[in-house]
Amino acid sequence: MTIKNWIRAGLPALATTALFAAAAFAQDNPATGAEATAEAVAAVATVDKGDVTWMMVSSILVLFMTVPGLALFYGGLVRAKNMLSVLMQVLVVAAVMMLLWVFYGYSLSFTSGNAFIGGFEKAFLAGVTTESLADTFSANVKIPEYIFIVFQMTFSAITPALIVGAFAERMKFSAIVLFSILWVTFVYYPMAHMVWFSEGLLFLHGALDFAGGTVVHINAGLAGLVGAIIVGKRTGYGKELMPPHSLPFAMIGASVLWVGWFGFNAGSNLEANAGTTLAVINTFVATAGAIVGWTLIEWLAKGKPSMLGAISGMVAGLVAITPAAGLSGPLGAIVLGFVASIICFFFCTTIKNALGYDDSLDVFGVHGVGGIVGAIGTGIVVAPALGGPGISGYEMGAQVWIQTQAVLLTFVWCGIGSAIIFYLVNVIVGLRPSVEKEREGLDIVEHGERAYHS
Amino acid sequence: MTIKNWIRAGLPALATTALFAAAAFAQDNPATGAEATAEAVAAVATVDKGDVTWMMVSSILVLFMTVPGLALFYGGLVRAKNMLSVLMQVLVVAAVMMLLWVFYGYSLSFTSGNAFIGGFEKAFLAGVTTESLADTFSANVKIPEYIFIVFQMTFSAITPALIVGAFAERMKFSAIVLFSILWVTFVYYPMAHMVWFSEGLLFLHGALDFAGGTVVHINAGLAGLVGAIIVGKRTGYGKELMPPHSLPFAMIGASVLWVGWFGFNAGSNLEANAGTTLAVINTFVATAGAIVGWTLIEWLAKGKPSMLGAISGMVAGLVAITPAAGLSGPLGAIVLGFVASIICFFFCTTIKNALGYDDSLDVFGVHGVGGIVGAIGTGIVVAPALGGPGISGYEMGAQVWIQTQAVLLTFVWCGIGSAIIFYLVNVIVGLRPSVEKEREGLDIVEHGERAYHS
Amino acid sequence: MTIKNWIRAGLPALATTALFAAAAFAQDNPATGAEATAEAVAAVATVDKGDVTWMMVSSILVLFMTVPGLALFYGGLVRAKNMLSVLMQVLVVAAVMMLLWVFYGYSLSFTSGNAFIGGFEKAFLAGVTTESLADTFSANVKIPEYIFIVFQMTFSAITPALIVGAFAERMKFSAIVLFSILWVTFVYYPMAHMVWFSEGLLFLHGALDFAGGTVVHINAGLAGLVGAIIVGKRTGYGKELMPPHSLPFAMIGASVLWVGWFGFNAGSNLEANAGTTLAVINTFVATAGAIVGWTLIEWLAKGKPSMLGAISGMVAGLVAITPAAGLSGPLGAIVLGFVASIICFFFCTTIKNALGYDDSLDVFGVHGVGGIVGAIGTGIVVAPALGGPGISGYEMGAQVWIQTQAVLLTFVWCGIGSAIIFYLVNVIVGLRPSVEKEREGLDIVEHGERAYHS
Amino acid sequence: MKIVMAIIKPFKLEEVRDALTGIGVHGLTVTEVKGYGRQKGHTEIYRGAEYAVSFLPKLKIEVAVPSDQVAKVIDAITTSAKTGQIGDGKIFVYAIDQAVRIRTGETDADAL
Amino acid sequence: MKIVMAIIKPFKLEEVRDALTGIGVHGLTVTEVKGYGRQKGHTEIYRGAEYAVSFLPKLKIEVAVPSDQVAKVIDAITTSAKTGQIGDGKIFVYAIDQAVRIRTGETDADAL
Amino acid sequence: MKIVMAIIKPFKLEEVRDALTGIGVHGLTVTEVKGYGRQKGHTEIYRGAEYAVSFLPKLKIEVAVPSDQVAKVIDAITTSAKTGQIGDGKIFVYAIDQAVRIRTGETDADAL
Ligand SMILES: Nc1ncnc2c1ncn2[C@@H]1O[C@H](COP(=O)(O)OP(=O)(O)O)[C@@H](O)[C@H]1O
Ligand SMILES: Nc1ncnc2c1ncn2[C@@H]1O[C@H](COP(=O)(O)OP(=O)(O)O)[C@@H](O)[C@H]1O
Ligand SMILES: Nc1ncnc2c1ncn2[C@@H]1O[C@H](COP(=O)(O)OP(=O)(O)O)[C@@H](O)[C@H]1O
Repeated sequence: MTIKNWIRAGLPALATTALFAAAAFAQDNPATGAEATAEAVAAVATVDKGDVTWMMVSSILVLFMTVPGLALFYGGLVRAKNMLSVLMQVLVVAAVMMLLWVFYGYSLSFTSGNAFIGGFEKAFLAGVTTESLADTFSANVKIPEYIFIVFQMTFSAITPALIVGAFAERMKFSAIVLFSILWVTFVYYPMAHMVWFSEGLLFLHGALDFAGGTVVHINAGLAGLVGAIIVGKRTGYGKELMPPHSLPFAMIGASVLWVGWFGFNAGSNLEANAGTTLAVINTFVATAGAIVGWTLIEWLAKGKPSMLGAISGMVAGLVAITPAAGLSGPLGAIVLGFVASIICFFFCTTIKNALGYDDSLDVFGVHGVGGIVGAIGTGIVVAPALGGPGISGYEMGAQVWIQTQAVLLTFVWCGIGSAIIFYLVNVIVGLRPSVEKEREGLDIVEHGERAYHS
Repeated sequence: MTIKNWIRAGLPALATTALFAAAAFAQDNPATGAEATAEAVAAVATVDKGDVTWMMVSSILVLFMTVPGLALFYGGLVRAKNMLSVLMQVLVVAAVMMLLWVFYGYSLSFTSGNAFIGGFEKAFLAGVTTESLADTFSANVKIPEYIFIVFQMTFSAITPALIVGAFAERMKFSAIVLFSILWVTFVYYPMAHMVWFSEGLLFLHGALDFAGGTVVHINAGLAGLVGAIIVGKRTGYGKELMPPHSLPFAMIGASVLWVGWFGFNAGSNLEANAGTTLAVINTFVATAGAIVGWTLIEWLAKGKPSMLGAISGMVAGLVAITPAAGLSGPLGAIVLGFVASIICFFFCTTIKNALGYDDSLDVFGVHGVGGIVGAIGTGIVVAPALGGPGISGYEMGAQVWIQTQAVLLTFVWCGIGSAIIFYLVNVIVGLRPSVEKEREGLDIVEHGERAYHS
Repeated sequence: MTIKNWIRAGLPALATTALFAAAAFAQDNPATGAEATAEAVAAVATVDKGDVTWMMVSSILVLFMTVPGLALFYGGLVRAKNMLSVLMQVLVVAAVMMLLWVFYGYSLSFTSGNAFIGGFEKAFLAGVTTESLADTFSANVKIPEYIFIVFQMTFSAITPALIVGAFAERMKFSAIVLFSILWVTFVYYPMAHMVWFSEGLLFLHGALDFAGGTVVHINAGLAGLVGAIIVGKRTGYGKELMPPHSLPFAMIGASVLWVGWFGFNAGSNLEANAGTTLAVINTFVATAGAIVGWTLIEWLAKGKPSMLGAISGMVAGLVAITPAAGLSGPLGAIVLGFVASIICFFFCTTIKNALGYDDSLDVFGVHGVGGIVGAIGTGIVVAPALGGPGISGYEMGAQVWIQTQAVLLTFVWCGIGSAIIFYLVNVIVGLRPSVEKEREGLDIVEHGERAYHS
Repeated sequence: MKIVMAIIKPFKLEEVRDALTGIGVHGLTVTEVKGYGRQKGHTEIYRGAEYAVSFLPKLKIEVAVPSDQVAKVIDAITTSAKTGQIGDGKIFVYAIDQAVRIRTGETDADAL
Repeated sequence: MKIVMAIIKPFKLEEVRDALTGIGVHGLTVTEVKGYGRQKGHTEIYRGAEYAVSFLPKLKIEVAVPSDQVAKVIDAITTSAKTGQIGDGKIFVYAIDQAVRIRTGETDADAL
Repeated sequence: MKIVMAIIKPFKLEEVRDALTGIGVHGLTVTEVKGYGRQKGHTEIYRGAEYAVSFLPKLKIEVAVPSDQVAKVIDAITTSAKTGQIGDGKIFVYAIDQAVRIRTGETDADAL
């Protein structure tokens, strides 16, 4: 199976094939093969410890992206009085998502059901043991199902956590937790099922998405936008100063995002081969291109290149390369990162102000917009003529249109779903604290503590 | 060899079998087998580079837990004037422990001696070369002895560093360094030998401890409690406010602890197989359960869920799952984390105040109590009936009693040993600075510097 | 091939041998070998996924060293008003270097040319695909060329970033970016080519340098010194207080440097074998020895051991062990770290003050001096008589002289090159902002933002 | 000359500054302070330890003005800093003997 | 009316506040300051650079009270803030012309 | 007795302190403040949001001295704090009724 076609064959196929008491191993893997009953297996499925190690490392890296990475990136950008609320939201949302994943999320996402959602056969991980294996994109190369579950779990944990940045500093903690539970259930799991599972609606449509640009970033970005609009602007927005309280924390967070994103992007290859190293180099250089892109355009347009700009570009580049990580050559990746960064710059500094909504931390401006640029750009940079690895039967116009359709479907599903859920949550627990409380800061009001004491 | 019985066969067996100029390698490992003299080896011992990579990663992760992880988690919780003293204590204690490990710690822990302590034959790593191998839990799967030494070194480095949180803000640096040297020598090395070495007292008794709940967490928690009581309360304790000076630092630290703990727990499997991935998923979900547990109980009991609570739960969950990491199913892990978190909550918020001692950073309340819950709980969640992997000849009541005995022995050995050492150190260098100096803060008084300048 | 001689055979040889459409794989690596045309290859070259994973992890670790590691280590040591400028310099310089590496850096460093510099045949990574392989130090063990490119890219990214600490708080951003571009092109790539490429001037001379002590640390340290002298002292230097604004950030940064340095040092072995684990243990214990060294000497000489001292020692030890990482026994490593730390202590606290230049963050005092001690010390600790692994035909006096010559050549090339470039940059964009602007702080003046708001 | 010193809620700073420039006062000095008064504080809990925090963040503004402008300044501040809720703060006025501009050595009204 | 301004050691704040509420004073404003005086500072060393730090952290407390309570307030502060060691701080008293409560516009004694 | 209160540029603190000790004044209290005046601020940009920041970091120095030393103190401060550029700051002088040293209970000139 060549890199040219394994993406279409795809990720969703793999988790469905957990083999129990299966798999004969090559002699060099005596440990994992210890209990294999050789006669039960026709094809020679192997588990390579290099792959297992890589997938464990990748899963840990995505956790690292979430806490402390994302939490700090967001937390550094809010005012000091709301610092802990952001850290808390990211942390608790991620933790709750992990539990739901074990309870029913994995099953709904990665088992057979209909074209929109899976079933409950693996709810509470029923039937999964250390003997269970999951497919990779290479024939006969398997990984333990537990690590596939974990890796996908980290994706479902970070996605709702990404959303909270859009309405940071003004939503009740209870509302955020409730929203996340409903949203992951009714928006994320179906999207994951549709895009990544072999029987899902979008899977067969042929959209390219190496590491989750659609399911994770566009999805989160749009949900954030919807939330920011429904919950309304922060009190004092546009009149009072609301500068980031600690850009160094934001910088640490962004850097950790970069570091962790290798697990996200290169881990999505599910094994440690040369294709994985392509995803690695792209995740380096697209990001470098994006950092340089935002820095240059801000220098030109505003007169001074800011550190916040450089790290905003960094994240925009990471978002943009996500769907293309293993589907672009390094030069294509640099261009993709550079262009996405500049588009996000204009969106965050001009278009957003013109539209007048208050997306506190530019979740839509960076993850949504960057995700769209990446999703559509993937259809371009994959072209062998542009140094991309190509896919079988590639035709640029057609592919770009498929990519665009995937974006549009995400918009419809996520947009409508998110709006309904926000209204529901508003009815049940209420979205906002009182103005007085918002002024005092969510840290004290919602969590009874303050971030800093001297 | 099945997962059902390899724990009993156990970890301690492995380091004893360092083979010099040994081990024929499978053809796929030409590099490491370069000098193997095939005729010298009967059994076919293999070194898999996936395992080597995993053990290197795991060792690095445990270092990461220590610095900056633990240092920040503790440092964020003290007052600004003592911040550097805590960072310094954790860092220097860990460094000194690494040297002692090379000098005589490894030898005392992992060579033959009597039931309580090893000998000096590998002092200064005598005889260890790049050809030396160490056993894993799988027959004929080996790893280079250097990486086994390093991995165990990181455990012996973090354990004394854990203790310093109990008497933070009030002990002299010289006292802490001296205490650590004596404690690791007379309490930790013997405990490690007794529990992990094949000839150790506790080893044959059959206590389950996947990754060091007893040797590391109960041991450290109890030593901290003894120290906190002997050194006395902080000046002003109960009268002056002593809030954490930077909860964001504490949150970074706790998150890094979580990230690093995968090295601790899953690295303890010594290879990268499916059993390792079970330890990984448990280290995810037990922690998630514990975060949710503390958050919920605090919300109910105090009216507001705090970020400090969530990260306290995080650490409590990590501690609790440590002995059970590869010995529980994911659901059992969630329950164990959840329950441990709630018990630690009550201990830290109610029982501790009732008892009236000043354990500055709740080392006993989290590591000690969480460790005990985990140690005993391991005897329960391992039950196949509860989704655990089981062990051969398992009977719940008997196993829980064995687990309890291991806890009790730790209490006796560590409690008495620590008390004697604290008294000794008090005589030699004195434990506390003057009240005036304590008021000024240890940073200036002990280290001649301040953490923050504007 | 034994560990005794592979260093001389060396690192530079490997990247030159990228094989296209090459390499038959052992049956256990079906994925990477998917398209191999077996008949094209005589020798059996293997790619082990454990190696691939290790090299990916190592590359990620070196990125982690750079951001947030180095950025924070430096940023914490400047005044708050210059915090962001330092973070920005490290980040943007690293990003630009990554792009240049893809554009022409890799080609200039690792393709044939003359004894001083390579050619342009792999400019823009021409011809590199997922099929391309690179050599390791073991015969027939290969890794994907992409990951070799990435790993070397991270080295070329961090080296210029190291330099900026020497003239922190007083150089224009534009000057730093321009300097870095010229410096990496005319100083770094030639040095890398001379030292690491098989046709390079220094390569055949037989100097030992396991992980880049010369090319990275002495090179950066000296360039920093030259810059600090040419740009002149900070306004107010010696009269106003300029204490570190956040030692906790410096401590996080230093700790992350340590963690990441395992990628740097042990990754330099290019595979995951027992020799790699030797580099790992040395990177642990040399650093521990250096932490203890600085702590003790400062305690003796100044009366109090400081946290800044301990982390300074940490970095000094890491620098010193870099050239010797796989070329020393653990005891030799401890001594090397300890001695380097003490020499750096005297340099930074006494000699530097006597010489009177303003190297803001002691880039020369730690990286330069530590690098020299390490480079020369490598010639000593490698001795089998001292527990080192030895090299073929070793004679201590001769080897020390070879090591010294390598240092001297670096001094000449880098010293002259750096000075010319600084003068050039001064002419083109000017090195310093006005005194007024320097007083206001580079964050506002150069980047239009402030690090902290309450 | 007098100094008008006002303790206000932090988020009112911009409005107060605007009100003052509106009446021609173009200089002032601001200090972050903590205030204790009738406005009730809040409780913070750190694991087992509960703290009743009665000091709240406030800003202190000091404006030096010629005596004849004091009434106008007080008026501008009360109007712009008022929310009507407890804790809006206080204004205190005291006399100064001299004022000097360091840069020029100008004194008294010229120095403001 | 007077303002009693006191420079005290930071850890004495709670005791002083209690002493003041004990005598019926229920409002005050606190500022973090650095003090220079007879109390000797300390030396900080950052690698090669030694700094003799002579400014020590102190708190400034300002209490506006009717003139007849000044003596009582001074007494409460001196008693509660004293440790007997150098650096305990100072009390300064000065007169204010007016006091206004922003919320209500009440003035003078009513404003306190 | 008087209090001389000066607003100065932060980097001038050491020089001012030296000048004051030079004339025998050995006690003072320093506060970090933000100043608004003729000295123009700067613009900060955080992604889409631009802030014109008009408050600049300054230090406030308070020195209590016997009335007859006021002129000397003003002189020492103006000389040492002057850079000649806008924003050098101001000096204000006001009278205090009493001074007390907390440690000893000494009052007035003895308390300084
Ligand atoms: N007697 C006082 N002296 C000095 N400052 C005071 C005094 N009383 C109140 N303050 C300050 O004024 C602030 C507001 O006072 P408070 O009594 O809470 O509300 P209000 O201003 O509505 O009366 C306090 O936080 C404190 O900073
Ligand atoms: N002349 C002064 N003017 C203003 N503040 C002063 C003066 N002298 C002392 N202080 C303040 O009082 C504090 C304590 O003074 P110090 O001389 O150290 O001890 P003591 O209060 O015991 O005399 C100083 O840190 C400073 O903040
Ligand atoms: N009327 C005033 N009342 C109180 N403080 C003032 C006043 N005018 C200026 N200041 C303070 O003095 C500082 C310097 O004033 P500014 O007008 O900028 O320059 P200059 O001192 O050269 O006249 C200001 O930043 C502010 O802190």
